[in-house]
Amino acid sequence: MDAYTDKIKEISKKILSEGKVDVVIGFRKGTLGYMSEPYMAKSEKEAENLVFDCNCRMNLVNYVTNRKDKVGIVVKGCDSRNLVTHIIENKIKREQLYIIGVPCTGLADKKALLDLAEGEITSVEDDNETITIKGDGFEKKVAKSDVLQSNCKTCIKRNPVIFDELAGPEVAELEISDRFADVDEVEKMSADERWNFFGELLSECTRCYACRNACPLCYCPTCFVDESRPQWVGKSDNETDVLTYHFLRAFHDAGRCTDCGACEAACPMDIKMRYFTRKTIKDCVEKYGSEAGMELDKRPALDQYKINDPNEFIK
Amino acid sequence: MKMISIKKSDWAGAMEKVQKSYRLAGPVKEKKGHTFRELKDGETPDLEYSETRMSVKEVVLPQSEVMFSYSLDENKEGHHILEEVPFDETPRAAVGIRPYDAKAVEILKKNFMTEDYKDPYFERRYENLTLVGMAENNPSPVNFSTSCGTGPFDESCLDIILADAGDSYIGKALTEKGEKFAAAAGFAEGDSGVEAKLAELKEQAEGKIKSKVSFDKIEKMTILDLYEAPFWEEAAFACINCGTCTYACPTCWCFDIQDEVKGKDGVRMRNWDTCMSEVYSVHTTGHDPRHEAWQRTRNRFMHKLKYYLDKYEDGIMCVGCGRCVSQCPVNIDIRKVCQQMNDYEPSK
Amino acid sequence: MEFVGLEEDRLHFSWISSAEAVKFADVAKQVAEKVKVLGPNKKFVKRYPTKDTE
Amino acid sequence: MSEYEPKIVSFLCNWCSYGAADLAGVSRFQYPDNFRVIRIPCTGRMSPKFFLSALREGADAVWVSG
Repeated sequence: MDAYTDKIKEISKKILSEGKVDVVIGFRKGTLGYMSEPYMAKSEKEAENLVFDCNCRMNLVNYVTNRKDKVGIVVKGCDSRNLVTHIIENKIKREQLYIIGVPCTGLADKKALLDLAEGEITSVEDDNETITIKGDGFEKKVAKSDVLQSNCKTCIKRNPVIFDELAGPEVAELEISDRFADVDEVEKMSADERWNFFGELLSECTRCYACRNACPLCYCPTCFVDESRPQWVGKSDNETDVLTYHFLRAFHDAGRCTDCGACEAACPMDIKMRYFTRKTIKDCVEKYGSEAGMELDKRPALDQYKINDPNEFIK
Repeated sequence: MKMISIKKSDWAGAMEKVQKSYRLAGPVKEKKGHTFRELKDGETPDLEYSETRMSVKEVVLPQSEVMFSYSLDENKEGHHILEEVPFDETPRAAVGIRPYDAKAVEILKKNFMTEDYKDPYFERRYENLTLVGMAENNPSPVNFSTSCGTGPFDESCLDIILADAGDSYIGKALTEKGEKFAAAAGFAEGDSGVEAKLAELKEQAEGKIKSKVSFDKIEKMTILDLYEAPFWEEAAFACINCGTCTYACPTCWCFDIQDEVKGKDGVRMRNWDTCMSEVYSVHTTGHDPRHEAWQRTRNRFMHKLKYYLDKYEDGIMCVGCGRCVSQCPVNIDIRKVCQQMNDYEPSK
Repeated sequence: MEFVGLEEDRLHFSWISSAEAVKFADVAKQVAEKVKVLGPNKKFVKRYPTKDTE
Repeated sequence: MSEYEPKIVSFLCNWCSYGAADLAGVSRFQYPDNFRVIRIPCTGRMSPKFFLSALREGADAVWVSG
């Protein structure tokens, strides 16, 4: 990972000094050993702060929406697909971007790291195979595959789909046998079981909207939950309101979600709201053969009509 | 002051006893760790916990609280009259609340119970509440309560303080309310050794707290200097403006009043609000003084660390529990921001 | 919506031209029949904190 | 309680099903009276918020017809 960091610094300094970009959006070291903070470097000196490691859980595409300047941006495979979606949806122009692609071997799950730690974590090191958690009086090595974020375990595109420069050699893509095992599991339940399952899943939601705000797809000027004329949904902790929010967010992200996992990583209550978005991904893959953000000239699945689209739900 | 000592094996029994006259709220172990919530009859507050994710301000300021109800249906009795919502007067106790969280309740009180106006909804909950604190022997690494005028063993805002002393809980009843609760629970009286043991534990616990904040210089700066300081945009860049910090914060007191109406019947309720949200500050004209995301982040820190400090002259609006630090999805750290503010030297 | 556990027949979609009055009446009958079998919607209804619903 | 009569909110396209409903009425075709019709300018106006809203407010079912 240090190699990535060095390369990112090098590229950033180069493009900043050449005036190819005004800013570079990347990550810097956080104040906690297991966190990295999104960061915008405006000068070569600031570019020295950039890092990349398995703690870079946010999706930086979230920070380029509607920017008017020239931006350098560090993206993983999934993030690069969101960039594609952003470009298709006119949220940023390709010419404005200098994309530093990171061939990604996955992110470490925050919760898993904390569970392993025997006290304060001071640093988490990652050499793409092993993760070393160092802390106050302990040091632990674990296989990276054991602490991966769950979305990284079923990642279909670890290498960026668009980039101007890579921060390292491309990595082998994963071979996934059972990509939607979790969704299948839920689909096997009866309707009532599913209803209870999701009720339970969301029972702790405090409606802080971290999942929405961490999501690069959620860029509506005013989210429907904030609209007041008409008011679609109440603002209390009422369970129907909570469900409404999560359902509708899933609808809005259908066909566009790249399963980057930023929503779950952001949730302070560890709610697995990716069940919803993953169901929409599964449907788009199975019914329309479409993955979000793979090609610049392909509109999202629900944004196009084909004469042979399955429509068995219509009478 | 009455000393208390109760064997851990007697704890459940005492809680069962006290539930005859009190409704309890306390930490309960759930799937993903401990939650501080209202307990059902027969549930025992589990004091063997380290922290609860969400703050415990819920005991005095629920996330959603109905203020009154009304009906516009002329066929109903009392239509067009605002009707109070019944309130259960049974005394309540927050058992196992951390001392610094209790301090946060005191901070909330500054806002809701001023000399001129006492918020009735807050007041009735507050007056009715006994705070039975559980001192923290092993503060989390992000805890910096000792530099916020409180600490893991702070007695100042509690009615009872308890501490874990191996096979028993020791402590003391600090107020009349506390003594009543202790009597209702039948806590055994502790011997003279309790005081010394408490002091010893306190010293140990406070020694474990490594992180701290200082705000001595913030006090002397002018609001405008700080407001216009150049570091805000950078400090707030990462902020995604979710409400995690404000909801997790035990001292964030903002609320939003909403009507919920079905047909001709409705209620007016208040819900937690978050200054991180775009709709928080938008005017009816459509103008939003804090339109940019970083401005909203600045506002939160300015409120906690400067406006409050100036207005009440009683420290910062933060008890150092560290919840926002550990839960922020992008790792914005109030300790770092406070440091930045304190170190700032306005160029004149 | 089916995935989250709402009954499938709570949502209906159809395609009817403005000339197909007969189809409209037919589909309307089918829809009403199916929903009658389901019974009232209890899952996804907001319970307001108003007095009557408490 | 007499026989259960569901409330079904139907979103009908102005140009298609709304016309069909109108024609069905003019032609005196019998169809159930459980429907509360909302005319939308085109089925493209339909948004998931609409049917979520309808269900939340107590509709027993939603029928979208283009």
